[in-house]
Amino acid sequence: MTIKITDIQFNYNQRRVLKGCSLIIERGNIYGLLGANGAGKTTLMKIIKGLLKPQNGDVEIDGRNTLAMTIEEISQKIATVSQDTNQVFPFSVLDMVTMGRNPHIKLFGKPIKEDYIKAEESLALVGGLYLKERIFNELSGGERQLVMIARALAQQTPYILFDEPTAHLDFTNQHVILKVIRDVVKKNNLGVLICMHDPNLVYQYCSHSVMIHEGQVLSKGLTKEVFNEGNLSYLYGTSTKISRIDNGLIYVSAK
Amino acid sequence: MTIKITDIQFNYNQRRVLKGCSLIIERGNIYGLLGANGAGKTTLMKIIKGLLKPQNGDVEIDGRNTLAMTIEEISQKIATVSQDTNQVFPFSVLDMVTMGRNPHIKLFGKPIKEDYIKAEESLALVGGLYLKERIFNELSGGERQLVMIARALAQQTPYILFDEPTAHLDFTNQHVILKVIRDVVKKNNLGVLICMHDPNLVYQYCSHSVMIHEGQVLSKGLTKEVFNEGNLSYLYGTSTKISRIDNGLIYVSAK
Amino acid sequence: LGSQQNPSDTITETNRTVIDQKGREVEIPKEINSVVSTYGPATNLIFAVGAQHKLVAVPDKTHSNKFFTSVYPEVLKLDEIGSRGEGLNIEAVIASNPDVVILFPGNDNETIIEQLATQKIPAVVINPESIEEILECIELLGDVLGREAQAKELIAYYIESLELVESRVSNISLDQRKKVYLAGSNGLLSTTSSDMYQHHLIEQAGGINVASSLNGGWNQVSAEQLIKFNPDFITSVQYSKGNVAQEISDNKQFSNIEAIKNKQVYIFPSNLGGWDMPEPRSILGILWLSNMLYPEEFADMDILKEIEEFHLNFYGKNFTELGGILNDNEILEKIK
Amino acid sequence: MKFWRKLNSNLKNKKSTIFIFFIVTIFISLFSGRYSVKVDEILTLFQELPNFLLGNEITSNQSLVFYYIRLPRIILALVTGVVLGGTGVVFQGVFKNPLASPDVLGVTAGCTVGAAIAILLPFEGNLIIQVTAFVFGIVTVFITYGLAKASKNKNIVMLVLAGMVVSAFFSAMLSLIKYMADPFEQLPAIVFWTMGGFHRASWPRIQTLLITVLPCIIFLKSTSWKLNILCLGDEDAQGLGINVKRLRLIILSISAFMVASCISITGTVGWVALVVPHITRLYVGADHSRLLPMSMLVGGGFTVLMDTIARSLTTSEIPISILTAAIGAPVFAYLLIVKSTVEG
Amino acid sequence: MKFWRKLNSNLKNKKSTIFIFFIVTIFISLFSGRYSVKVDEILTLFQELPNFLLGNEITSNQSLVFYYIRLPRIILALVTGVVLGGTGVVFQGVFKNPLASPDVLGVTAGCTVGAAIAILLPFEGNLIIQVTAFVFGIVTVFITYGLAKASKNKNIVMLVLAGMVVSAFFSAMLSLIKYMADPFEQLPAIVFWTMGGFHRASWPRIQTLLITVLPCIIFLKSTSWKLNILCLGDEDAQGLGINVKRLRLIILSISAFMVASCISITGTVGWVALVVPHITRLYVGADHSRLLPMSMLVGGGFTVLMDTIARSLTTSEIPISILTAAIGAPVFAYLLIVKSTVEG
Ligand SMILES: Nc1ncnc2c1ncn2[C@@H]1O[C@H](COP(=O)(O)OP(=O)(O)OP(=O)(O)O)[C@@H](O)[C@H]1O
Ligand SMILES: Nc1ncnc2c1ncn2[C@@H]1O[C@H](COP(=O)(O)OP(=O)(O)OP(=O)(O)O)[C@@H](O)[C@H]1O
Ligand SMILES: [Mg+2]
Ligand SMILES: [Mg+2]
Repeated sequence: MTIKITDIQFNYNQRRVLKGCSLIIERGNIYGLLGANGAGKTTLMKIIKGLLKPQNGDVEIDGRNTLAMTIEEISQKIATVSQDTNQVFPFSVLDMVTMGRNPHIKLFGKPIKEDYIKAEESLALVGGLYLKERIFNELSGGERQLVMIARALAQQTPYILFDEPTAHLDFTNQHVILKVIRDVVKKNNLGVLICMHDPNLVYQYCSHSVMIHEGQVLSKGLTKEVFNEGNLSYLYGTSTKISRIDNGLIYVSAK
Repeated sequence: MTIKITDIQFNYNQRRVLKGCSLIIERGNIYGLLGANGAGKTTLMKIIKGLLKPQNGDVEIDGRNTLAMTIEEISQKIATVSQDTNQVFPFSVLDMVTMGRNPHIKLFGKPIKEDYIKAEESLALVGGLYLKERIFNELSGGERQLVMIARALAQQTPYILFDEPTAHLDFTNQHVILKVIRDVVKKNNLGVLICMHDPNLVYQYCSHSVMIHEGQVLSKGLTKEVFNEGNLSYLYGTSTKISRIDNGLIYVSAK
Repeated sequence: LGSQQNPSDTITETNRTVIDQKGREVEIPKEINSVVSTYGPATNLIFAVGAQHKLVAVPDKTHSNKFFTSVYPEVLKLDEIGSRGEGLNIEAVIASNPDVVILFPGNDNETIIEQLATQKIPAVVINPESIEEILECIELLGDVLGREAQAKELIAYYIESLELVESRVSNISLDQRKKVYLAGSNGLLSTTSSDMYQHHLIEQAGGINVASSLNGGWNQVSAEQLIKFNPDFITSVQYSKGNVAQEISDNKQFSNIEAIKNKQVYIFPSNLGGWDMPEPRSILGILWLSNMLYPEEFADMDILKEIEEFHLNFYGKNFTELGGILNDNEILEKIK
Repeated sequence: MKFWRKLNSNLKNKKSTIFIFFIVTIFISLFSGRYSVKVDEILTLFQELPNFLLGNEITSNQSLVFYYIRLPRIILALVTGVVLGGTGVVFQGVFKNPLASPDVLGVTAGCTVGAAIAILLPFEGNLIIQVTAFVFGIVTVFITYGLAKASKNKNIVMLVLAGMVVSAFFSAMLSLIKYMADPFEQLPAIVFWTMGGFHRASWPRIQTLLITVLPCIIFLKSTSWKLNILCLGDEDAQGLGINVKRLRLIILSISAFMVASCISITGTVGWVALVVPHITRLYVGADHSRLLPMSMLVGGGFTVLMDTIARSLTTSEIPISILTAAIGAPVFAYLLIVKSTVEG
Repeated sequence: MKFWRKLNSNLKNKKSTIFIFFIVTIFISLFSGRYSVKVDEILTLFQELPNFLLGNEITSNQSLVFYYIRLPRIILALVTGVVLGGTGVVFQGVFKNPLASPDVLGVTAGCTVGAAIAILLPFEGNLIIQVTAFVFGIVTVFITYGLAKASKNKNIVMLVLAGMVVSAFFSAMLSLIKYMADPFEQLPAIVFWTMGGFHRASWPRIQTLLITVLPCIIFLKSTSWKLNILCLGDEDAQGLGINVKRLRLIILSISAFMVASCISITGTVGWVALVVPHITRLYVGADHSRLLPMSMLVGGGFTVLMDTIARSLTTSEIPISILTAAIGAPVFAYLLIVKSTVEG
């Protein structure tokens, strides 16, 4: 039960972005995806999801090549939270979250009561139930991000890809969300890939880490093992310093 | 030489957001703006900038009420970097940054060579000069954010408001940008307000802090003074722990 | 008569003035040897006064007009220089070097007049929209084109025929008059308003236009309205695009209409141009319609002979010789 | 829960209002017309109903008018209104453009050219016009799609631009045909055809129309919730398991098919597809699972009402496009001023 | 630097190509027409030039045709093309909508109704038609603005919707007027007027047109860079010091004014304002400081070329709208397929 990504190469027109990335996402684990701006993290996630077709390499979900899967099938396996949200027609938050139920609704169907209940549950999980009657377009940036996370949870897939899910969340919400993710991973045995820029959060919540540098996987493995000053300094191109804090956490700072 | 914000009250239709906020932004200082999601940080910034009209209260820039100032005049005083970027016509990055020069260009004018040079300088400052010929819409999220910061710098105003400028930046770029901001503040005696969710970064780079809680200013003052576990716990509604790190930094974590 | 082609530009003559149908005083050369017609009705009137050989340019669609080409095949050699509907090619008009241009009413003719004036070409505006105006126009063109004799003859024929019809029809009391429905160019459900020439034509012929309360151009009526009109006589214009016969036979709800019950449904002649239009031959349309409505009153008249003579007199050839057919009972046959 | 009940009842009210409007309109329409069928003659109509249904001879003039003229016409107006109201919503949603309407893909331009060509042909008969118009309408949509596909950029804006090209071309063709048409016989027929109206209604036509269009209406209505997701943007929708390109192609093609089916009988009926969706959206909001069926009802009711006025108010028929715009526009303006907060 | 030089030279090449197209077109146009003025007669034309300028009598037939018929017409076509090409860019940019054109605010519908009313009036004269058309065009824009202002939502979509309402209403008015017009004299005049063309050119008209339109063209061109910022969206643009509402109002009003000035003489000239900007954008890119002037040149050259064909190809006159669409569409299609990567 894994997503297996093998030797992905990708260019936008002439621009080479990924030069052969391989990666395995096993259920039950949370993978932190780290890399500089423009390293290709978002691109990699879009490829896994089937939104972009790589020039070379394969993605297999539970043993099936995504090329052989329909969009519907992929959406039953993988949910995504993308880096930016766009404004749309004035849908309510609950409507928005309920759209996450789409993979479970037939072409000629509509959400039934159960779907609305699932949507409300997800919203409650991220602590956004109080937003449900609001118009999505009229939320603050952080609130919107909570809603999009709730939508991905409502999709009830074995795998979820989060692209900077905590970027606009406040201090508490960052931890709330990451804990929620940790819990559902445990409870439902999910496989999760989270792209984050804050190494401290990755250290705290992700069992595994993947570092992408110049289109290639710099290192991957247990977070505890790959997190060292050498790797991080190389990854970000600045010398970094890891301070150990008493409660078992670390703090990464620039020297 | 200050921006003086007095007793701002603001509602979106029926929703009360700001219930009387007062604040002074003095040139030469960097103010960190902290608050939970939906606290009203973005709203406050839009009010300062004149994009929203408060139901009550005043904003004075260098002694003049913004209501009495034209949009052109305000734009010569305040530059902003907003929370989200939107895709537009396929402009090049340099074109995009050069648009920051608009307050210095007459109605029937066009950017002259000097403006392009200024734009390139700003782009170089944030380390994004290599992007200048790229199409803005085809950048990664972090790259776009760098460009928007460069545009605000190119505007050459005495005050700048940054709304989560580092949300999508990688570890290095966060520090690069905050250092650049620190440098230009010092060099050009600017007044800067930065909204950030990472208390550690606020502690490291902002001389002053403003905490907004439920539409009111919870506390403001020198960062060193207002940053205590009590304030932060109250602000974010979780008990937080401040660990002091050997190089004079702190690390704020959730208990 | 007047068919002599002089190299006119070398002759210096004194000019004369005529008053056109817009009431403008126009200075034209004393003798006119080349004329441009700018729309169909003008060509028709030029033919009616027998001045077709003076034409040097004609409006669009003249070459495809069977009547014009049969009467005067040389018309095919003349340039078509635009139309009322799509505009005139003013340079082409100038290039044909006319002594006078016969112009349509409305449609910016002011601009055209101005432009022609810069080139020193006079323009005469005509407006033949009613019987009086047609007669007036025949006189005007007879004068302008030096064909007064034929113009007078035509006018006389008109007046004579109208009087004849009038005298016969006046015997019939108002409640005995036939209710006529004229189906227009869009098929059975389009009809003439009281503003149109066709309405007056029906009245001249002694009929009652059931749609006389309408205004404007061709009006569309609903099927219900047609049943309510309940006309005694239906005639469809020659150039109708609806298939009136089929429309009637397809719709059983029309079967109770008097005209259809009594098989009084006819196509308005002729195949060489609709005589219901405001044009010189419309007098034949009036004669035909009155004949059809009140055959007893016109028992002494041989309508076909009348038509043959008219064409021979004014166009030089018999109606049948030109390819004309008088299709009386075509619709009747198609229905049964 | 309280809020939901309130919102629901509010929505139910709005739905009922629209539904009542729809029913009342049809009822009024049945008993209006130049040939007066009074309400107390309903009994006669009922007595003749079996005759009508069995195809037996009908004798009374009232029943003839009612069953053979008025009824098919009302149905035609109804179906056309439903189709235009529904497809208008679809096009505005899918293209995320308030100016989009089925015309965007060139259906109308294509149909009109088809009809004009058929009118030029030496064969006579309305059937040929209808069939040719329909075929051309569909072919135009294919050309638009082909053109968009041939362009390197797969953006939906390309589809709009391709539609613009094709519409331009076909409308030039129409002008050309008009230019070459015989001014007495063909031109008025072409102009008249383009004007649009419901007078060409007849039972055989209604039958084919219903057979082709009804399944499409049901199809559209059942996919209405999915339309919401299509509006989120391509990537997001695909992430939620919508095969965007395929669904868009299907929905747009079916919409174009419906429109072509209708206007190949009625000619162009202006403004309904553009204005009715906006009116309805201002009233019931943007959720397509609600908006689409409501816009269909409003469209149907509106068109029937306009046609009733068109055929009853004066002796002559008022062209339908005059009424749809002259009456639709002020209603729209009113809603725009009063309700404008709902719209994006 | 190398890249810039390359990009610049590339752009310069494109600019030169457009400029050469523009000049060559005008030259060809000057020496085409049914009345042949051969190139070797240029000498005569030059000799007569002082006479023409001083208002003296001109004797040679060639010069008469050249100076009084052909020249004013070419200038009218040129100015109209420039105006439509330029304002098309403005409307598409300001509304961020590829389907937007000056029609969005109702100018065209207003002008047409104005012209139709003037034709119905008992007074004669083209001046009255022109003035009434112009006044109605401008009034329509005001009504649209007023309606948008009356709606609570200040979104730019509201302006589009308001324009839709007003256009619908005015086009219904037009149909109504046509419906009531005298079928022999007024109706053809109205239909003819709406068709559009450059045959109404005369020196006095050209003078007023140039006096009103030239300053506007210069104004638009000088604000072209600011248009870029207007396209960023309201908040962003305001942050950069653009008074969005005011600038938008001014630019749109001036554009509407220019369009009304032109089409109150020419009647509606279809597709140019819609298609030329897209063609030009595919060629030179989206930067308005480049796009706007280039689109003006392409528009002017295109219209002159089409009009040359319209008046020279056959002895009769081909309606301009046929040519703009029939020739513009394939060019557009070609660019769409070949160059589509540039467009957003
Ligand atoms: N549509 C596009 N066309 C061309 N190049 C693109 C496009 N999208 C992204 N790129 C480029 O591809 C590279 C990788 O982009 P990607 O968005 O995957 O980066 P990322 O790792 O997610 O960065 P960030 O941390 O800033 O989000 C970047 O250099 C970016 O400029
Ligand atoms: N356009 C709007 N209409 C109605 N309510 C709004 C609108 N924009 C924001 N709000 C609400 O106002 C409150 C403050 O929003 P604001 O965007 O200022 O928050 P913020 O402090 O910037 O939050 P974040 O950290 O998530 O960016 C939130 O509750 C939000 O839902
Ligand atoms: Mg990214
Ligand atoms: Mg915010």
